[in-house]
Amino acid sequence: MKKIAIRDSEYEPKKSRILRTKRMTATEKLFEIALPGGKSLDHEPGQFVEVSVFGVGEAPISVSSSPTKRGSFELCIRKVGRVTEALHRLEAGDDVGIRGPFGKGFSVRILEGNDLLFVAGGLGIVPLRSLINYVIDNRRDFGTVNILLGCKTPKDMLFNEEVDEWNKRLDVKLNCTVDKADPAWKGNVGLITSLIPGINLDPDRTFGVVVGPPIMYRFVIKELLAKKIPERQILVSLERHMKCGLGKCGHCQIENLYCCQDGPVFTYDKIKNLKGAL
Amino acid sequence: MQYALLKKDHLNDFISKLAQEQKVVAPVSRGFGQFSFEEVADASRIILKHIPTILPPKKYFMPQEETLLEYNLSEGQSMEAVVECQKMVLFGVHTCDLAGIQCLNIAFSERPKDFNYLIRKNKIAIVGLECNDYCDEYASCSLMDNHFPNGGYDLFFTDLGDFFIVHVNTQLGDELIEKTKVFERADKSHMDTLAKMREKKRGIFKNEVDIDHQELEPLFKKSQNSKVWDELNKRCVACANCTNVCPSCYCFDVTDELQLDLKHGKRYRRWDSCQNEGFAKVSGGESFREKRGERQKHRYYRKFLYPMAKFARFFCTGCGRCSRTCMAKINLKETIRSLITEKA
Amino acid sequence: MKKPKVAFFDFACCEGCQLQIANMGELLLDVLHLIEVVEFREVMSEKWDKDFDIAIVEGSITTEHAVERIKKLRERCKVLIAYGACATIGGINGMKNNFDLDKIRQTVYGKDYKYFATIKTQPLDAIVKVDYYINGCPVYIPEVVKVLKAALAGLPYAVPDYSVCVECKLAENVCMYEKGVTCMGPITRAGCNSWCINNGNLCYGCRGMVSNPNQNGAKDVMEKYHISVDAIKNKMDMYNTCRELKDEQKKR
Amino acid sequence: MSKRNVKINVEYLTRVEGHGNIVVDVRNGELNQCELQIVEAPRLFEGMLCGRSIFEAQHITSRICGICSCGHTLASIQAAEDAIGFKPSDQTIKLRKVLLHLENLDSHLLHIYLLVAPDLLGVKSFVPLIDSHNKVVRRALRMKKTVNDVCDILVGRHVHPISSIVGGFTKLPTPKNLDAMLNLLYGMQPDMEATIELAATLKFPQFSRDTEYVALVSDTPEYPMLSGEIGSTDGIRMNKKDYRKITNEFIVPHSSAKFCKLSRSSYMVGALARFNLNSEKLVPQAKEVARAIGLKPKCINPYLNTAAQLVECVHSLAEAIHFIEELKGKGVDYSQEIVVGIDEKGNIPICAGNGVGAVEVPRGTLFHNYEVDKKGIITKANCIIPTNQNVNSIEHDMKKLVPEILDQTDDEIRLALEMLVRAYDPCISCSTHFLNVKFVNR
Ligand SMILES: Cc1cc2nc3c(=O)[nH]c(=O)nc-3n(C[C@H](O)[C@H](O)[C@H](O)COP(=O)(O)OP(=O)(O)OC[C@H]3O[C@@H](n4cnc5c(N)ncnc54)[C@H](O)[C@@H]3O)c2cc1C
Ligand code: SF4
Ligand code: SF4
Ligand code: SF4
Repeated sequence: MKKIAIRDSEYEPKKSRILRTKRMTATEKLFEIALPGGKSLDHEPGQFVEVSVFGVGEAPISVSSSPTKRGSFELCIRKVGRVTEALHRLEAGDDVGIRGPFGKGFSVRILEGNDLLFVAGGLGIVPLRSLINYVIDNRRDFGTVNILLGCKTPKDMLFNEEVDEWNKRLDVKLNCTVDKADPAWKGNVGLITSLIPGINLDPDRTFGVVVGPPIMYRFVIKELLAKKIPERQILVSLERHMKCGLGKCGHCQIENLYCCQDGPVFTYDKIKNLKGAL
Repeated sequence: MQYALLKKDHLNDFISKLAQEQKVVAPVSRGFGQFSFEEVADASRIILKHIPTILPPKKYFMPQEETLLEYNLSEGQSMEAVVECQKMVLFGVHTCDLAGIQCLNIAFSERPKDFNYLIRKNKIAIVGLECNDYCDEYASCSLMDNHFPNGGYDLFFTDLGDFFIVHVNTQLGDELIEKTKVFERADKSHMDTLAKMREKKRGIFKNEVDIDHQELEPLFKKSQNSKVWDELNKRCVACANCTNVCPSCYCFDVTDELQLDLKHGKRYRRWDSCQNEGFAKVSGGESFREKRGERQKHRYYRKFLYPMAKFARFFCTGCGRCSRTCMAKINLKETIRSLITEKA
Repeated sequence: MKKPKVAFFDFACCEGCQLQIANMGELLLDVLHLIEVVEFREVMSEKWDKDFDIAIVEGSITTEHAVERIKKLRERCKVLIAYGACATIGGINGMKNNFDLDKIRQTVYGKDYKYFATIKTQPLDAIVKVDYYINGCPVYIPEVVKVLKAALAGLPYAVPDYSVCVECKLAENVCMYEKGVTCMGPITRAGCNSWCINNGNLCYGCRGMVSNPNQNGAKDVMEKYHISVDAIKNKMDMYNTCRELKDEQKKR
Repeated sequence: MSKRNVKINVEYLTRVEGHGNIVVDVRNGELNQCELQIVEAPRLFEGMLCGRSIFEAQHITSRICGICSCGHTLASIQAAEDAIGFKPSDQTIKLRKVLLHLENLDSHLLHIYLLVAPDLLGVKSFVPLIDSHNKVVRRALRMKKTVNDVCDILVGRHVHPISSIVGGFTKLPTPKNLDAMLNLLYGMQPDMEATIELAATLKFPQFSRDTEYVALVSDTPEYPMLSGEIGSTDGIRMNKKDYRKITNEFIVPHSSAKFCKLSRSSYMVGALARFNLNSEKLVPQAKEVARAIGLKPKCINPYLNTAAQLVECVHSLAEAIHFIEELKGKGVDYSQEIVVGIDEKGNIPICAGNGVGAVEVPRGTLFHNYEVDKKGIITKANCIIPTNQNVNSIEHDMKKLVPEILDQTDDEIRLALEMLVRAYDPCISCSTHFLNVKFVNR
């Protein structure tokens, strides 16, 4: 059998350097990564990359930094299995492989000029952070900005310092809630859905951007629809098992859509009738 | 020349001459009425009258396991994307399997392109072989409109008794003819025999299920919540045989393997199956097609509905392999019939 | 990097799985490059009475003495690998659980049978926590290497949870059922590359059952191929008897 | 002789297959106790076989012992075929002989290189040899791997062979397979020569005790391994059906293990016994090696069992090659391929009977005996393993040896005893007949 090298194969990762890491919680770690030659990733908020730890495997991870950040990008990774465990052992100076960016993100061109309501549950903040920071960096291109964050306990809160900064801004409204508080917690306690009715919004010009665990979607979307936000103005980002990122391997398929190419960001009207999407 | 003629006596010359230059694979018997494509040196082992092989010829286009990437972790990590391929002639491919290869071609040429597949594909010369009669009761090639040649080959053989009429479809096909020098010119009488055979064939091959080709897509569209899937849920044993033998299934898994020196490693791609339990499980533990019935439905929809929207063609070729091999007697034609009855 | 200390131990078994290690050829030297074997009774006289990193344990538990021994072993190691069918699922030793223990001992040893202390065969995880499983009777070297690498790196290894049929089809075998033979492939965990079927024999189920077999669907299979429940049960009783034992224990 | 006290208790004898203890107790120069105790957990195979089809017996009994699983396979098949009166074809017999020779080669290599050589080179195991004798270790592993690879081709794997079953083989080697096997075996010859050279340099302890040697014998010119009658150096010759008279299992008061004896108080089986009985039937190369290392029948130094194994390695390699070449020359008849479960249901007639398998496996003569009902279900099974037969001989050797070396240190005595036991290459994991003897905790 002959072996031929392929140039520019879609399967060939780019060797990239970890510039900085930061432990965020017991299970999440932030990585700042630079592509070779300091090339920029040129991603859209909501897109993801395939990260390789050679000898272990590859995993799809959302880009968490805003495209406005140049020269490097950030990933926030939860330790759940083989690849993510191996990733967590890496430190600044180590190399990883990067393919991508892949998929359709949140098209900022469409969001521009509109009001935004961000709803992030748990790890959902990771891809949303990319968009939030983009919006903040281009604040005057957008209308009102509401951010709702939820997680299990205060200890699981990600990006605390950044969230504080968002909170301090006058042009951003931010609300946090936890399922279970600890004595130091001063914010809300309860489900994230409980925060939505209290928000004042203009449904015609509001986009709801929702990212979180599967069960959260069903309830949050119900609330947004109750607020009369049109279906095509509700954006969600879905997680599926993925192997290639190229719309081939079949793992991420939701009916006729491939999450990796047609998503991971979808408007609600596109997927509401797809069985097993939400 | 469009059509050539090969005397049956010369088939052996054709194969052995080709085999001297490159790998030739053709259907051979595996006993128990089963066949497989295997390498041959001459025509002695080739079985012209065979039912679809256990695995379709997709195993040559997309091997069960292939290397995508080789890397070396010492000296600052280097890596190289590779494709393993080999020049070969694939002889004796039925029209259903030609259609299967076409399906794969479409799926892998869609952007982003899969060069591993495309490079390998270009090394394989395809020689088709017509079915003059049904393979067995599992076939539904007529329903899927794949019982007559429809392109996708370099040469196409039709067995007409003492000789084959050979359609030359590509330049590569022409080269095979030139190189082996065992073909003759086909004259009008030969062409008449071919036409007669085809006419007879039209009488034999009828839609195996009482539904029009065009109606298949709408049928599946409205069968989203059919009870048929619950029925399959009870029966399927999730052995994944149906997808592994399907000529148009191409799902895969990617894994890394490091050698024991912990320096050199490879990234492999292997066939995977949407019927396997963990196929659509994500890190939170949620599995999006947990029930076997849902997975079976997904399989059917990937043949009859989704590819229509995406590529405007069915991905079922009608080869009947899935029904032939199913441990639990799940039969594609029966399933379609049940859907029809239910919606009637 | 300090080499992790690895020790091999055996309980009731044929030691074939340990032999598989010696059968690796010069690959073994690569392995020995990565680990320090501190005890391996079958081929080494060295003994080790301190703690170690990885215990590779072959064999099933068939005596009270063994129960105590495996518990002590577990305390001494960080990682415990159940090695081979006897250790992972009870293995062929489990066949004796089909019998009354007194009767079967009498059959073999006559009136002296009482000298032979024995209890029902149990896999290791019936007694202690197991971190990695290497299934098979005998183990399949490529899988051993995979698990070893995972264990050394401290990364998880998941035994495939799909059936041997998957690998069997990829190997393009004529299905045993087509030959009229009852094969355990459809309910047995893959990972051996359908070793036995590739060599013309049937699968006996040495790697244990998939986690979620379709009991109901099995009926269709038997009907299609005209095989009896007994034929399947007979084969189930070879490697998979301890499964029931485990289910019983879970209920308790 | 010194009036000293020696207490040796080697718990968990290492570098043998299975668990055994040596207990020696000398008080005032008097040998009080001298035993080889077996502490293998009983696995009750003979009981488990009851109710199983003869077609499953091979699969089950090969799991008695992973080291000689091919030997158990062949003995089991022979017993089953004998019970139903089935005669295997010449081709099948040839292939089985290849398998047996491969097994012999593999097991002897393991024993010589990995288990015995460390003793003779004065280290604890082969691990230190990786540094001091890297070439030797590599050669050993390479040779073992080669034999394994050949086994993989022939029967799927060496440990618990897959395709060798009652009636024949479920997969017959293709012409390509035959070539591949031959190439592997030819390629092994230089390593074999190096092995012989190495062996010539090893010094074995001096010790002798005259005893009876038992092995298969026959009237054909072939060194009998797979078939023959049972013979002994004391002139016994019996049909294999009478194996019980030969093994004479008995219980001794000092131990609850079953012991074996024939004409004398003990007998020995294994490579040395085969050599003592059949050396003139060895292939010329093997005879040459025996001459070179000074091994002559009848040799009564049990330590030289290892030397006899080396001679047999040469013989087995040559014979394996010879039989494969024959198969290649004649061409394999593929119509003889057995379909598991089909040929056994239809083409192989089944009847009630009692069958014995007697096969020379690496450690000596292995007997399987099945009583079968008319459906081919085993109603009674008996397996007598070489090590069972040897234990008595080992103890007699130890009893003679200990007084002879009492002037040595405890450690030296212990090593001498361990080496003696290891020389027999005991395989305790397959000793189905051993009792779980009490630990001597003193
Ligand atoms: C578009 C997308 C964006 C993601 N973004 C992030 C992110 O920003 N941060 C983050 O921590 N995680 C993210 N994930 C999840 C992450 O990809 C998985 O946690 C990771 O692949 C698990 O790999 P593993 O080898 O560590 O786990 P494994 O040991 O392989 O398995 C652990 C669990 O993860 C599931 N799993 C395995 N592989 C995948 C896969 N390729 N895709 C999804 N699930 C898988 C398994 O079914 C199993 O349940 C994202 C996933 C997708 C699809
Ligand atoms: S679905 Fe079945 S009949 Fe259709 S192409 Fe696949 S295997 Fe053949
Ligand atoms: S032979 Fe056994 S493992 Fe292979 S497909 Fe058939 S049932 Fe499955
Ligand atoms: S085929 Fe079955 S019996 Fe054979 S090794 Fe695999 S799991 Fe075990």
